[in-house]
Amino acid sequence: MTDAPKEDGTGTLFEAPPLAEQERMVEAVLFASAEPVTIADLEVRMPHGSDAAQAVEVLQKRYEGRGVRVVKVGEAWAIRTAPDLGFLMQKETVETRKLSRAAIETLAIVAYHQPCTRAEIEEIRGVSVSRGTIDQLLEMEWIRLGRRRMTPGRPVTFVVTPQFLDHFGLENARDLPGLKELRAAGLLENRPPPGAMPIGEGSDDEADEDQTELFEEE
Amino acid sequence: MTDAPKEDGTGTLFEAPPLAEQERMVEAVLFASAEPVTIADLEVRMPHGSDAAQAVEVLQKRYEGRGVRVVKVGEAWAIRTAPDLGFLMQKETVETRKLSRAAIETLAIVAYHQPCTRAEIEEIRGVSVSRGTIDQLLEMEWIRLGRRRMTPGRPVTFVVTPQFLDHFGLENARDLPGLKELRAAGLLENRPPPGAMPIGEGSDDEADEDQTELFEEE
Amino acid sequence: MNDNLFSEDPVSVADRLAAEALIVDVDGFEGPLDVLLTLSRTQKVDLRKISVLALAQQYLAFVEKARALRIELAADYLVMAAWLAFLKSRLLLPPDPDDEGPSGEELAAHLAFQLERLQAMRDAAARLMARDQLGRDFFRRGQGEDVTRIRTVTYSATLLDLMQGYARIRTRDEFRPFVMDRDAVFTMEQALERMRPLIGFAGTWTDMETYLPEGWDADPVRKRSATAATFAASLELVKEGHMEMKQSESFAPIQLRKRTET
Repeated sequence: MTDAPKEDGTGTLFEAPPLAEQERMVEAVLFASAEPVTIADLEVRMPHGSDAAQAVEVLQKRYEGRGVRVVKVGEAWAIRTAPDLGFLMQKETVETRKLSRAAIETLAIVAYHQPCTRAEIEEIRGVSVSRGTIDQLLEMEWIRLGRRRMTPGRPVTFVVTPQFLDHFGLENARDLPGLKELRAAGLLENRPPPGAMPIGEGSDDEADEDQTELFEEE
Repeated sequence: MTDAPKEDGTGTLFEAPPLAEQERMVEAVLFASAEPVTIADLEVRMPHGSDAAQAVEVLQKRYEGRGVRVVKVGEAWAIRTAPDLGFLMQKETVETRKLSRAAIETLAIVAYHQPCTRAEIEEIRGVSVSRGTIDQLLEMEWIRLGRRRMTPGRPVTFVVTPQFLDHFGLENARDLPGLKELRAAGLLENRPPPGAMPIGEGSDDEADEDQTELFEEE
Repeated sequence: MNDNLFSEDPVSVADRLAAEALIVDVDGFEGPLDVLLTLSRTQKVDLRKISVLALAQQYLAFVEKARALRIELAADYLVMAAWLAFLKSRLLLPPDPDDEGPSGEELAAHLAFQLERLQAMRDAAARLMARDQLGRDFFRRGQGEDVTRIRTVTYSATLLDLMQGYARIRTRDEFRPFVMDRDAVFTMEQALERMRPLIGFAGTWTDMETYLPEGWDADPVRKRSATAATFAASLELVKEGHMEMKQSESFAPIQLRKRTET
């Protein structure tokens, strides 16, 4: 290439900009995007050789305690206003659709038990889940389809989305409130009802699929 | 709201928050608003006694040299990307696709036979030429319309463009090698030349760069 | 729950009252498990220490009362009632050593687990909804700047491609005994060539179809091509002043004849 050295002789065109400059770039992109941006996406935009992850980290520190914050949402980053200033923003408040109790509970069950089948949701709530409830959560993009469960019937599973994490200010589904305690109390286990071992004692992995019939048992 | 205490000037509950806090508020509001916000608008939202103008000024200073700036838009204020980082807001994806075989053959015929009518292209290719193929080559500015042929129907003719010559590194379309040279150069499929290759020592990769020499062989 | 095992005390007054209260808004419940969870609260103990026997009695009282009031209960309420009656008998009777099924205690423990889990999920849901929420407590950028995505497609072709392409076409004939491709195409040039000498003999109106080349009217594809080419050639000949054409009405045969006056 003909244009390798700059006039000061210190660098080439292809050297990554200094970290402070990278931080500015990350700042600009995160400010501009309403949706969270992944590190990979940042690096595509930034000059070759940039370390977006490091720049984001510096930026996040810079905004600590300010009116807006740099937050992690799943695998991506976003700038959001500080929650204590929400009262200033009535004008911006979007009326969210009122979720039914069934929808809220279903959402919580998916979040805490994910990946979670419809049968499991019904087992936990003790009633069948109406099609509309799942549809509503899917439409809001708070849940999505996960992998099929490798059990008879290969049922679909549901998991929560990055949008869900973003909405509730969660970095990660592992940060759900009380998750550890619930797990420690054994309340996130799929405990098969006694006597409901139709296939064999060995098939522990698949036992969770056979829980639905509690009330028909006998 | 009963804001009686402010009368005597001693009110504690209704005292304006410290400037740093006001700055945070301005920051959050400017960030979250869809439109630029006036000082008056800011003060309506902020606690009584706040000095939005001063807070904006402090905030503006804070953002000097950062990736985003606090800018005045008419009578209102907004946060905007620093102008030098505008390039980050565009994400260019360049997709390179291989030109279709039909397009290459059509192009080759135009190049070798120009000016050349569509009927002639079809005659030579032995199949009809789709409108899309011609359009694509026209759009790429590799061929253009030439003079109409003075034959019945006065069909349009196609010729190659300077862009075409430029792209293929040709001075003139007449420089394209004829059939004999093509064969001699081993460029005919399924028919390796009987003798040794005239130029390359098997350096297939560079064959196209060596083409210029071919043209002089005549 | 062992304490309750032999307290054969039928449904207490308090239970009856509770059941009655429940009846008022049976529609407000989300199924039997929800009713059981509500009933369990009257015990005011940790769900893990709940008396399932008492709970079963309360539930059965609830169903009984509903029936007495001729309130229609969904089938699953009755299924639950039957199951709880079964559970109750298991809990009250001494275990039968020959019975293979799960013990009453195991069944009761599982019901308690279900209730505790449902309660835990409800608490979790409440905590989740109490969190700061996007668009309510914290906000995204109000004026998202356009982060545009520009997609450009470039096509690549090398000179080599070009020349090989050309060579491929031009040398095809050498390698093949026949050229089949244009089998079904009759060009206007061909039609003109064919018609020029013929038209001189057409003193009277003649159907255009008679000018189609021999052997081209059997296959519809070939016939269509020949007809189109002949028609185009006819127009050309009319334009040149050698010929006249007419059509009596739409879709009627097109007729041709030599132009008489010169």
